[in-house]
Amino acid sequence: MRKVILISGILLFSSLLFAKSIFFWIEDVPWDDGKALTIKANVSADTVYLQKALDDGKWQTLYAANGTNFSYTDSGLNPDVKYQYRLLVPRPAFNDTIFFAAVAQPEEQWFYLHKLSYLLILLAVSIAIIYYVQNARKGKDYYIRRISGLDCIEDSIGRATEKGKPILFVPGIMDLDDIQTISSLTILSHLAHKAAEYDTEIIVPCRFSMVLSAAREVVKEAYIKAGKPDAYNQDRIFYLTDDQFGYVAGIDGIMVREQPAANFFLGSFYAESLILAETGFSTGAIQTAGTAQASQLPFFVVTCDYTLIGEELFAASAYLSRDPQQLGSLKGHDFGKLLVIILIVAGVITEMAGWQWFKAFFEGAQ
Amino acid sequence: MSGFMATFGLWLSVFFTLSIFSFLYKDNPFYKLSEQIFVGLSAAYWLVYLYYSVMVPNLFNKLFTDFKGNLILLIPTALGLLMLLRLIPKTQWLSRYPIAIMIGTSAGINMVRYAKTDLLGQISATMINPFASDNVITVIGNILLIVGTICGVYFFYFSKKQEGIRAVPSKLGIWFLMISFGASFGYTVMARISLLIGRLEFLLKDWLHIIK
Amino acid sequence: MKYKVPLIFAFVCGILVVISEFIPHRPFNMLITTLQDWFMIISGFAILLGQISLFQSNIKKIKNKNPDWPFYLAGLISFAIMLVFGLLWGTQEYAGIFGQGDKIQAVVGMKPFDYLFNNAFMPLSATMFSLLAFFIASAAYRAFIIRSFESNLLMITAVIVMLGRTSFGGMLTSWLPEGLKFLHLPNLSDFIMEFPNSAAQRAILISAALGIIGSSLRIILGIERSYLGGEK
Amino acid sequence: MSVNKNTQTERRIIYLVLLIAVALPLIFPIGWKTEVSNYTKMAWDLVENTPDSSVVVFSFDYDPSTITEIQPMAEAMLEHSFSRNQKIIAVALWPQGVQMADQAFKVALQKYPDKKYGIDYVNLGYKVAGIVAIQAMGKSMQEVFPSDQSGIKYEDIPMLKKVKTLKDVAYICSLSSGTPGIKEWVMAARDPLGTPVTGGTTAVSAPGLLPYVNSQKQLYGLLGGLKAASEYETLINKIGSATIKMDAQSIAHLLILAFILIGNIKAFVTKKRSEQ
Repeated sequence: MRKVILISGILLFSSLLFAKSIFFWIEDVPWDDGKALTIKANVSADTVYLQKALDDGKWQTLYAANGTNFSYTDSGLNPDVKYQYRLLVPRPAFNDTIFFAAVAQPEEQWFYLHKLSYLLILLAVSIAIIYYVQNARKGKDYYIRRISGLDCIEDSIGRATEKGKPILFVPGIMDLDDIQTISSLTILSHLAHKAAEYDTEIIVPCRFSMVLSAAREVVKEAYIKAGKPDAYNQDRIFYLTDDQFGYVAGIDGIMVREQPAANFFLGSFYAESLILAETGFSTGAIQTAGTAQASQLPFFVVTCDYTLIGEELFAASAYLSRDPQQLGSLKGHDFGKLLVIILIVAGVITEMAGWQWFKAFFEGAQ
Repeated sequence: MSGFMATFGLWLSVFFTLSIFSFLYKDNPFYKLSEQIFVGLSAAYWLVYLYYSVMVPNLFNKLFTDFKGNLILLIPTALGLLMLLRLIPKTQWLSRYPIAIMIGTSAGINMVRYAKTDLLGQISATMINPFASDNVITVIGNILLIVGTICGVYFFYFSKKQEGIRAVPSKLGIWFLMISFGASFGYTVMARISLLIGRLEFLLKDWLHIIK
Repeated sequence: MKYKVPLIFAFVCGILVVISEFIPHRPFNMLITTLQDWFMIISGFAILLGQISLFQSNIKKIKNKNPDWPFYLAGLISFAIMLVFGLLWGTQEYAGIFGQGDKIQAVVGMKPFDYLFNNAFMPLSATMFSLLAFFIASAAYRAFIIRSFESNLLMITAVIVMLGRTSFGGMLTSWLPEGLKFLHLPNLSDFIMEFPNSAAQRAILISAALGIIGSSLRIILGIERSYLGGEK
Repeated sequence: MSVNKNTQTERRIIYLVLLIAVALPLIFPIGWKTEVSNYTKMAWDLVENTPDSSVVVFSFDYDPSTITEIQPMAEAMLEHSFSRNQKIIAVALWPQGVQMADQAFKVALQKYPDKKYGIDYVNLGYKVAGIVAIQAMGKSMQEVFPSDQSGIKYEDIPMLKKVKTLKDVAYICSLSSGTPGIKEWVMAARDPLGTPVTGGTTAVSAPGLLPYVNSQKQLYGLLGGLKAASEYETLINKIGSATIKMDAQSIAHLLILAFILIGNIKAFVTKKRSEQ
């Protein structure tokens, strides 16, 4: 009986000497933040127990499973610490248990390899955008096709001036951290500039304080650029409430009371979009809407005269402002779209041909 | 006493329900009153829950229990207070620092998350072999899915005038979009109706006890 | 000075978030965690700012006798009452300054804050939303006029999906033989949702995502400054 | 003003007809049957096949304005999850979500009175900053939730012993009516961490979320609107508040279709007359 333990002990001792024992070894989980180790074993036994040495010397059993190509990933570790594991292999035939031990330290890599395709696409689109923006800044003029929704902006202001009624501009119900709100403010600056020239009042109810202050700055700039700093009335750009429905109810009240001739709903909208568009519809105002919120587009398409669909909102702010940065980045987006179309076509072809690796590369198999 | 309060509460909610519905007839003082009470209540609600759920556990508790360990939290608190300076016109420019941090961080997060889930995720989800399934309906569906996505993306291509041969994919794209808008409209009619059903059930059941 | 430093802040925070997505190594995952905690605290103060500026604008409206000033006063009073209830007796889970307020709970049946929530805030919020059903009905009647082939397409799909989404639709076409099972309204409606709708929604998601990547990049690189307000 | 007058009366008639069309089936129920769509079935499968006593997250990201659609989903899914003996962590990205969670738990606990707070379910309350809060939860739950709603420390809650980050959770079910909601959970939890996400939303947002139900299962099925809620109720054979309202729903739909038809005929006739 003792002989058996002696032999297994020597066996074990020798396995520690080889770089990688064929029975029990530890691999660092590649390409991660060094917080995980994969413990593998290949022992012909029906149940083996994996134990981990705790700092107080005791052994904590982590996992028990069949011995043949046994594998367990221990996570939540610390990259600076060495961890000691041992594998208990009870052998009922010899009624003893031999154990294998191993020590390892998780390594921190500098890159998540499975995110390579993710990084490549992000880099491709970003470099395209930066390239086009730099060129646009150097004065290169890029062509953008006319977006039909924008013609309406010019006639809306003309109509509002004829009727002597104000323009209502709703910059969406989300905060400044929503990109649609920022594009909406870019269109607001162009619109306010036009409104200042035609001496038409512009009302901008805001839902968040940051949007409020940004909108005030933007409209003030527009009035100064139009040479009418004193016509700028800060009180027409005001805060209503943080709550989605308090905000909409407030705007409804304004529409019914002040009867604006032109309504603009540009930015991020949710369920309340129909209340706005329907009440605006009933006051007979000419309405332009624009949002990248797909769930609200049907309502705007149904009840507004013009609707900027999805990315047209971002394109409109670039088209209107002719601002080199926005023009350049729009060309970058178009590059991205061509890239997307090419990738989808290539992906479909490789899938049909049965080469799974192409799609797996883009899925970034975890 | 609490029995009286319960019935008073019921009548209060009936009053508010009917005064909001009165907006359908025309804008009237009852609606305006309820509108402003709603604005006030929701503002207070946000503030109370902000204080109890966020400010106390994530900030004040940490600072009071072990001030030393959480010294670093003084920086965001200071930035937050700077944000409040926006209320005083003279010191408004100071609030630009916390706003810049907020907008910069959100821009970084948006860029990374949208690229992974909406760009990469949707591209790889469209890389399917349409003829893989045996059911002919799914095959047609998958072809529509691939063609629809490509033409839809092409519709948002702004660099070329969409005439002649290039008008075909763009036309297809707007058709797919219109089908999708029709589907969304149909879906949404149900949503709006069910909200009305909810309120009518309240009026008919809890108030008028017409339905059990 | 007033623009350069904030732009640098925005650049550093943005780049840090993007880099920490790809680099697992030590400094970045720690930095991103602290940045996220700070973000949550600052956005708490931003909400506070919103409430105070609401307070300010309402007081201004009351002071200079804006036509609806009594309603704004009612709004402020309800704001103050709800706030005081919340702070004094707390909410369902949180204890206020006076603890759980058992005496008042015995009188009112629940905490005053929750009482106002259930009997005032909830009906107001739910009813406001249900107005949409009326607006969708009148929009369907008036605005839903076939103008072009596209709006025709929109309408036919809407009718199919609306019938498919109700139990009535299922009964209408339940007599269809096995071969034509595809035309059974619920199946047809599910087909439209699963394929053409997902394709178009996917196109919108992709192009919107590209737009968002572009705008975020411009904000991080300081090209887009309108959120700071004003001159380039 | 006269044009505005007759449109006003026209609108008021439409409103009245709709009111009656919705009220009648509530008073005299008809009892039509609903068929279960595969999106609802997928969400049901995820809850059904999650192993016994695994820890799951329910996120309440909606407010009272959408309770008619989402509250029945919350009650049905909570009951189903309790029936599978899963441990439920309730969080909220909307402030009102906390009250919605309490009301949903009250209903679910009537059916399962033996579930104990802290062992079978816990409510960690509301956190601000939406997607940023989710990403922070992905790194460390304790950092975001130092204590639960009633002040018990995170580490003293028995069921949260093995839950360090969102990766240690079996699935996340987000009941949402907007932003932050299901999309943020897919973006900040499903894609980076791999934890399956399912959820329920209003019928408004459902079409926009369907592209995520794809081959990669970015979203593991989706409940969209009152019909999906009543489908889920039939799956766990419960006659809940959603099923009762389905008759009124169908009648109202038929009415809207009738409005569309009449509206178009009227427009066609007036166009014909104006051409003569």
